[in-house]
Amino acid sequence: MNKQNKKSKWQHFVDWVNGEEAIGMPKKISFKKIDFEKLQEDFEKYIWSGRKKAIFYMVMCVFVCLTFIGILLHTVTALPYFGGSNNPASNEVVQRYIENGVEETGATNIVAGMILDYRAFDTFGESNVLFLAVICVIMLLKKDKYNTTEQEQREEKEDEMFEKEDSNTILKRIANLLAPLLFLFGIYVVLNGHISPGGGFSGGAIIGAGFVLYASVNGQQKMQRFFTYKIFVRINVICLLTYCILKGYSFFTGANHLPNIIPKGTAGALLSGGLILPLNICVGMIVACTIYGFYALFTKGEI
Amino acid sequence: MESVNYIHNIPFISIFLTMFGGIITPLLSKGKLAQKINFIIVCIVGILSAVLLVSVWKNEQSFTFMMGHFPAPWGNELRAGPLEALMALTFSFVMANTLLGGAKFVQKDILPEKQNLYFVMINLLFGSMLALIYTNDIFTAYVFLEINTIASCAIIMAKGTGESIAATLHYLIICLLGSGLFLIGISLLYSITGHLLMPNIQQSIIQLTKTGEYAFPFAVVIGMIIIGISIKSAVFPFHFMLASAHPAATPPSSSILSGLVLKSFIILNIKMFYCVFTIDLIRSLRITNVLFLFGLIGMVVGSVSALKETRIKHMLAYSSAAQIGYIYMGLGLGNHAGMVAACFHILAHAATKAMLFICAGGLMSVSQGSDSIHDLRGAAHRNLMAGIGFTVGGLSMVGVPLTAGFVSKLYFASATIYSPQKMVITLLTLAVSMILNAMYFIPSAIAIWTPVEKKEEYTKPSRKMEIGIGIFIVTNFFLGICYKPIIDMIELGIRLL
Amino acid sequence: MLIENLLLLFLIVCAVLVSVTKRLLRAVIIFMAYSVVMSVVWIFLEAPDLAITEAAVGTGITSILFFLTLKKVHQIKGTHDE
Amino acid sequence: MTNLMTNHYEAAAVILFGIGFMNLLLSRNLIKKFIGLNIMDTAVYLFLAAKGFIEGRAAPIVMEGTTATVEKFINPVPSGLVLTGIVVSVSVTAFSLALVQRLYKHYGSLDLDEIMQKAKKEGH
Repeated sequence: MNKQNKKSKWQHFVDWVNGEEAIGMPKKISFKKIDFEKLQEDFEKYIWSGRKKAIFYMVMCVFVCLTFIGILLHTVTALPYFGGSNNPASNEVVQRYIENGVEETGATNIVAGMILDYRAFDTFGESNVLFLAVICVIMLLKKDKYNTTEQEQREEKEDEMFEKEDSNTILKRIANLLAPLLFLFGIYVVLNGHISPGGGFSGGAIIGAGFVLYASVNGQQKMQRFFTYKIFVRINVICLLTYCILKGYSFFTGANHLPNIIPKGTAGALLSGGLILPLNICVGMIVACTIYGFYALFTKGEI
Repeated sequence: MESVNYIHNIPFISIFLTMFGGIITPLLSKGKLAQKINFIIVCIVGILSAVLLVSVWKNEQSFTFMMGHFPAPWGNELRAGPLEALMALTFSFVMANTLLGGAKFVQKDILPEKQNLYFVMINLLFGSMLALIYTNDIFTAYVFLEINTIASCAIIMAKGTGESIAATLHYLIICLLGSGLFLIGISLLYSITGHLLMPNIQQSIIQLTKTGEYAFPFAVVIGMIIIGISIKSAVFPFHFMLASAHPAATPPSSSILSGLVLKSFIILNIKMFYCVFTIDLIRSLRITNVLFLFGLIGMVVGSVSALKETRIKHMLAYSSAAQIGYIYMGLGLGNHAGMVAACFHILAHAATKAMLFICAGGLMSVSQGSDSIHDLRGAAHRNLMAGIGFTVGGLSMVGVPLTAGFVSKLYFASATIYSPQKMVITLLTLAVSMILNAMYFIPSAIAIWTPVEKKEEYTKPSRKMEIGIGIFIVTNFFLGICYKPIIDMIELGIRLL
Repeated sequence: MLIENLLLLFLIVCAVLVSVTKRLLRAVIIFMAYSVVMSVVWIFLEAPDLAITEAAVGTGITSILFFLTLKKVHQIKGTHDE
Repeated sequence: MTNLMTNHYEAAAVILFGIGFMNLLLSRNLIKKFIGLNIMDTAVYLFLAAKGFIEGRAAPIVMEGTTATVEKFINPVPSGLVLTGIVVSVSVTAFSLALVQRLYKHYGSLDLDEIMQKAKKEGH
């Protein structure tokens, strides 16, 4: 009996060479259907037995993090003083940004001039991150055969019915009054990005919030009348492409010392700042669409 | 007006071309068209990088490229030399080949309506890796690091199964930990030096180390940045994320992830060593010793974990962890020769591991999708090319002469001469790790070649995959035989860095 | 000076409360408050661009995303997380 | 200690970073993990913004008809970096929350350990 169950060492070796067995893991693998309830039980057992391990892990984590904070605090004491005017960070870089910024970029908001002209490559990367995130969310949450069940579809239909019957008049009136104001404010922030605080990103976020408000009060069907998935993708892609081409042109001329034909305009006027205004508009549109896209995908799984 | 030097525009053009490709891809409704465009773009980038490599190698020079109208401390910059060009060439070569060999898997594993989005990810991932190779600015590095993180997570989860999404989440959390450390590192660095471009930071670091100011913050900054990047490149204690991420993803994704993405972080680490902190500073703070230690542990632990696996993709995932250990060991030796060996190993491993994952995918697809080595018996007879590729890759991982893996191990061993105190332990660990590698690759190779009688239904492997694997095999032998000029290029590149 | 320190203290308290609290909805609301205070702090630091962006994004968008997720994972009626 | 009092913004930022980091590592609940991540990021931004501040100077927006000199304005570089950073962290948050939703749909849990356990079982 014992002999039958226990394989000889040679047999183990043969199995190992045949790839049936690995060292230190002699059990066979079985392919079963997943039984979630069983898994749950197993998991609870596992947690119960692993309590001590978990506590040890927790204590270790707290310890590591406290040491970490301690080291960082010690670092902070050795850093240059807060608010001092002779910090290493205020050097020739800052001087040129501030003193020649208006002349060289045409934007009176020096931060906007800096991120969209001096260090525009970073900002290009940043818009790409946003684009990437929205594509990822589409990949994850847009309905496909992996992430929807029949029950959900039924529930959704009920939701739609509910939405139609729902008539919260005060809410609707006020939201419909507020949404255009949000749009206007957002557009103002985007267009004035180069002469006052704000810019494409914050303005776009405000417009996006307006869309979200409108959609959450009136239902998404109303949005879908003029804002479909196709339009969403097209706006995003076209704006980002414009951004890419404009910036590519500007990088190319700059690096090869070619003349730049884009006029700077008089500083402080709305139509000034060279490429900054169109870039801000592009970014604003991308951000507004993206934020509405996030909302729509997070709630319904479609735009 | 001076004439335009088109060679110098190549880094900029390759980054923008891939980004451009990524951006227009969602408009294409068909996955196959997206795949073709993606493939063409990668090929163009490869050719451009080859031209760049020839040019910089001939002239023995590196150059910086101004992104915009403003010179160094004010605007962004790119930088290219022989090392960067060589890496870009390798990356595009491996990428193109993986896409060629893995085309079938993408079509099979990913829902048709989402295939074009997968290629958006591939394009942007490739663009971000190129940007990480060429960048000369640490904040740009951070932004592209994040692009890299999100895109690599996206290609893991593209399969859409629960397991792959759970693996993605695990991978994402560890990557975000790494980027968080990197971000606070660069903010501290900015507050001390006041610059964001690598050469300017280096100048002010040299000055500050002379006067001895901010000694403690420097140590913390270097620690944070190096640890942050190392976490992202799956160095020893963090290699667990690989184990769940690779098996869950579709084969080309695992190839790209293991062969290229992790490598791009290591290249960033090397750039940090040479272009930001000087190598003397790194050595005097004993950072190299820490990396050396983790590299050694990683080599052994990775191999031992691989030995315990009966599933082929898990085995390959742990084997990647061990190979990353080799590279960090090379960096940790702290001398020029070790660095060269590490860089060569990046190339060798990128070519080999990408091939191994594609071959494993190919073998699995003729064995009803099962990934246990037991079920793969006889798979090599059903898919001959994948079988040969897997065997060659395994031999290269073990370090049999004439393969790429042998050369890098040879150079690692000879690099220890320059740091005698680490010599014995390095050689010992190399020997142990080679034996361990042999212990798990050879049984699996035997298993796939063992003939079995039972006839199973399977689809014929596609021609594209065979071509891809064939090119990979040739590359492997090429790296193993004609390694001399490549080593020269790497040496020159590191000297010019 | 005093008010700045108070705001910073408030930030730290919020961060600790987020880690301690059991209910997810509460954690998200505390995080929202944290973002608002952060944008006020940035006004004190003379960075209006950041303040606008943080007010729109940290308070608006991020919170909306968190709330929508909570709704999807059926946590909005306040079930405990353990 | 006096240094810590002068650098109080940085000190607060570092403490917040530590708390966020701890949350990211320690919390088993995914939503709280990602709130921790956000706290960590904003802490770094607070640090950067504090580093850009200079006592008695104004926000870097040039009024019409005045000439810009360094003595008038604070350092604009950190603001730019933070603007970029905020966008990145929003994108990451959106992506990770989408992942959480999908996982909840599939495994019915928000606990990372439980999810990993179930995923492992499912893989076998």
